[in-house]
Amino acid sequence: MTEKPYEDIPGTFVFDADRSREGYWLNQFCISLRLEKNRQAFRDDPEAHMSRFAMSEEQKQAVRDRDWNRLLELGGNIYYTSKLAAFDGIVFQDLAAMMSHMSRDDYRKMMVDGGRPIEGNRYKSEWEKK
Amino acid sequence: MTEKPYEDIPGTFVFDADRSREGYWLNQFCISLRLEKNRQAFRDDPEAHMSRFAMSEEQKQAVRDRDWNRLLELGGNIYYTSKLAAFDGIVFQDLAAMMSHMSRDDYRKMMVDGGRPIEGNRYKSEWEKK
Amino acid sequence: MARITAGIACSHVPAIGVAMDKGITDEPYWQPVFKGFEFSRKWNEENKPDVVFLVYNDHCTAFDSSIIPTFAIGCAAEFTPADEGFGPRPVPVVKGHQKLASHIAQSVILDEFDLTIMNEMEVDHGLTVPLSVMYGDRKPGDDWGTLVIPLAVNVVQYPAPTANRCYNLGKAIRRAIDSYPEDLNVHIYGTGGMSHQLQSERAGLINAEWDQNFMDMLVNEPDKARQIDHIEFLRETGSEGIEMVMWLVMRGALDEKVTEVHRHYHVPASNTAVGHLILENHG
Amino acid sequence: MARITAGIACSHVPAIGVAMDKGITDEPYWQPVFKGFEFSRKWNEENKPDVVFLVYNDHCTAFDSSIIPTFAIGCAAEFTPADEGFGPRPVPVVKGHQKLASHIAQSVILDEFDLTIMNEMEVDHGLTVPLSVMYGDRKPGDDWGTLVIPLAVNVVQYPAPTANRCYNLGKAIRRAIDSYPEDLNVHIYGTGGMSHQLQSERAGLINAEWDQNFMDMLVNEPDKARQIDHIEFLRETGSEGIEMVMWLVMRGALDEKVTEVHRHYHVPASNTAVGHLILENHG
Ligand SMILES: [Fe+3]
Ligand SMILES: [Fe+3]
Repeated sequence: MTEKPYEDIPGTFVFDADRSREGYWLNQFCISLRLEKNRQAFRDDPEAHMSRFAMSEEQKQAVRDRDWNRLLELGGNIYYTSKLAAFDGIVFQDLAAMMSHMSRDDYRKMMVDGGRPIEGNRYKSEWEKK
Repeated sequence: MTEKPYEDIPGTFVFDADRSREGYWLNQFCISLRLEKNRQAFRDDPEAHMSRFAMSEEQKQAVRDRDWNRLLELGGNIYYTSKLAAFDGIVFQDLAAMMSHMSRDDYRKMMVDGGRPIEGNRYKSEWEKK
Repeated sequence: MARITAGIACSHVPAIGVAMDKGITDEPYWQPVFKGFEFSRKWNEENKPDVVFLVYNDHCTAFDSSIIPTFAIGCAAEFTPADEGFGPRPVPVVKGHQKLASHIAQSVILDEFDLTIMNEMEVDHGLTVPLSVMYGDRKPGDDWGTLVIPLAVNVVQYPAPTANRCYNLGKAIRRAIDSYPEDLNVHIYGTGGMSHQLQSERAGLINAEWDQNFMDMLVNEPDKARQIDHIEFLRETGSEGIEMVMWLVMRGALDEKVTEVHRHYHVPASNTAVGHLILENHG
Repeated sequence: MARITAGIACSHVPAIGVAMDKGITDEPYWQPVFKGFEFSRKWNEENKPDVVFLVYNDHCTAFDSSIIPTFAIGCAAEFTPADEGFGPRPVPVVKGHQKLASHIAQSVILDEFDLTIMNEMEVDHGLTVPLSVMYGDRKPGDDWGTLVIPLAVNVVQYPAPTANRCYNLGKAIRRAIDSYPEDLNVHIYGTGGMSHQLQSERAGLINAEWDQNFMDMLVNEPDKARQIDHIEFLRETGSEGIEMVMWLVMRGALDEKVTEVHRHYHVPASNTAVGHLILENHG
């Protein structure tokens, strides 16, 4: 209902109220993994632990698939979904590589060389031209 | 450390940060009685339930004594302490009567007649003259 | 476009809820209190809002001492009536308007009000009693007949937000609602008050003259009303009279000039002076 | 009287904490990051504050989705480092200054900032990494060497408070600290940033030129810096670059003119551009 001036930024989900509402239980599931007792429960029986949170079937499937971008698309926020990644032993930089479809080494090299440049990455229109 | 312009109001504890800090565990104890399982625990073993909260011995004694004004003096807030009164089956109006040292009927009559008047009740100095 | 058509001020004395829940509103003690609500219920039926934006305070129910937000807006799908120590009130679950609530939250934060967003929250008598006043008897399975966006204001731990801040928040809420594209009739409630002190040796304080002046000022000279400072509320209207800052949020959200279509004032309900206003926007 | 003598800006990249906790700060990857902190630790030793007012954000650790305060001030006696998913950081418990924290909370609320008061709160890397940067290695049984008042800012769910609002909050914090009667040397930290995006296909975005301009502007033209809007932060500095609004709180609490005694900028630490400033008040 509200104008979203940030919708034209490429490769970016701005976590606003609409996303927050959609992702509510997905994010609450992810943050549950902050505590060891919940990590143990998820290790022991992933489906049982997931079922404690009112996630949609799509969200559950994205968790099963560890489809990191899909999780964001379905309302997940990176600070929550990264707790699922931490559960899997994935460090943040490798998670970032996966989300941007790069190999671990290529991503790491890109960062050491100064990061992903801003030129060409400000507007969706710039990506569509590629 | 902060000026308190409200300290000259008679018969009144303004629940500020200093009181809140002092009364923290007392108030947390009182609010625990909001839930039936805690009310049952307090019914079953008052001392054991109280010991779950880091109250001072003075605060615990004021709870045991149901010394309603003392509870406020020790950092309790009326919305918390009234939950202890509710536990005892005391309605709010009767609690107010007790705190202002009036019989139930006298207090009730005072209210029906228009309440405690503001005249003579604005400043501590007015009470000291009495 | 969404628009605010009216503002309602209303004390939220728990005993009013208890009297309704026990069905004793015809007793001589309660009859004059409820007599003054008869017009309101009829008026409310004739001016049905789609959404009520309800400004109230939590009385150490949903919030314990661990966290004290100055302004907390409820963005959840629903809000369950809380157990305040003697079982929850037998009234319906309160349904929210999530999209409008989020829109208001976003707009008001960008307008530089520092809200806390609540995505789960129980609600106490501060919210349910004014609904009972306006909507009459409703049982747990019923519908309240309106969606509700709760705004909980800290008035328990000193300092509450100033009257001026509350008034300006009302203005920001108005701008937010005015910019919402869906056609919605919105009422805004300011609850709590009027003069009362629930604690210690000055318990039972009532200042009827002050209360009536405040209502006059709120209706006709809100720029004066918003300058009342905390010490005046505390001294003149009792330690719990500070709840009246919440009436300023309601008033700020209305037009500069409003029509007072109803006023009701009665002492006492339990320990409290009951005050009630219905103000219509001209817009 | 209490006085703010310096402001420190500092990224709070979790990997910086991990590098210290694992003792790998001499590795070629980390050496240039930590090289830039050598001056800071020496300076900090020579300018020891009694209290650090630390502006940071919680990364979905102490606050889950159920409650999202815009500004939450920590008034507890102590704050425990949180388990963020792989066990808590092996660093000391953070001790608060309850009286000063409450004084600031009261003053700032009466100044019409709508704080949430936290009387219990765990703290994550957003708070502990800047302390590690300035105080060096400390083990769980140690003392941090300072008392800390945490201020958690929502930068996770859009909208964060505006840069302008943050700057003005800094001014209000300054007024509050200036009016505290005890002699205390206070440092204020603005943490987070600089450019970084942790999510989705644009992850790894860095905008070094923007970052350097921002530091110049923050130091010398804060009235310009506080006009930067959310869309510029999001577009130019990545979705997580919005954390830089917290640097504005720090800057608002300082004098109009400050001396930049140290600047450090390095890319990368993990996914992030590391930025760091030490600014001294002339007062
Ligand atoms: Fe109330
Ligand atoms: Fe951060």
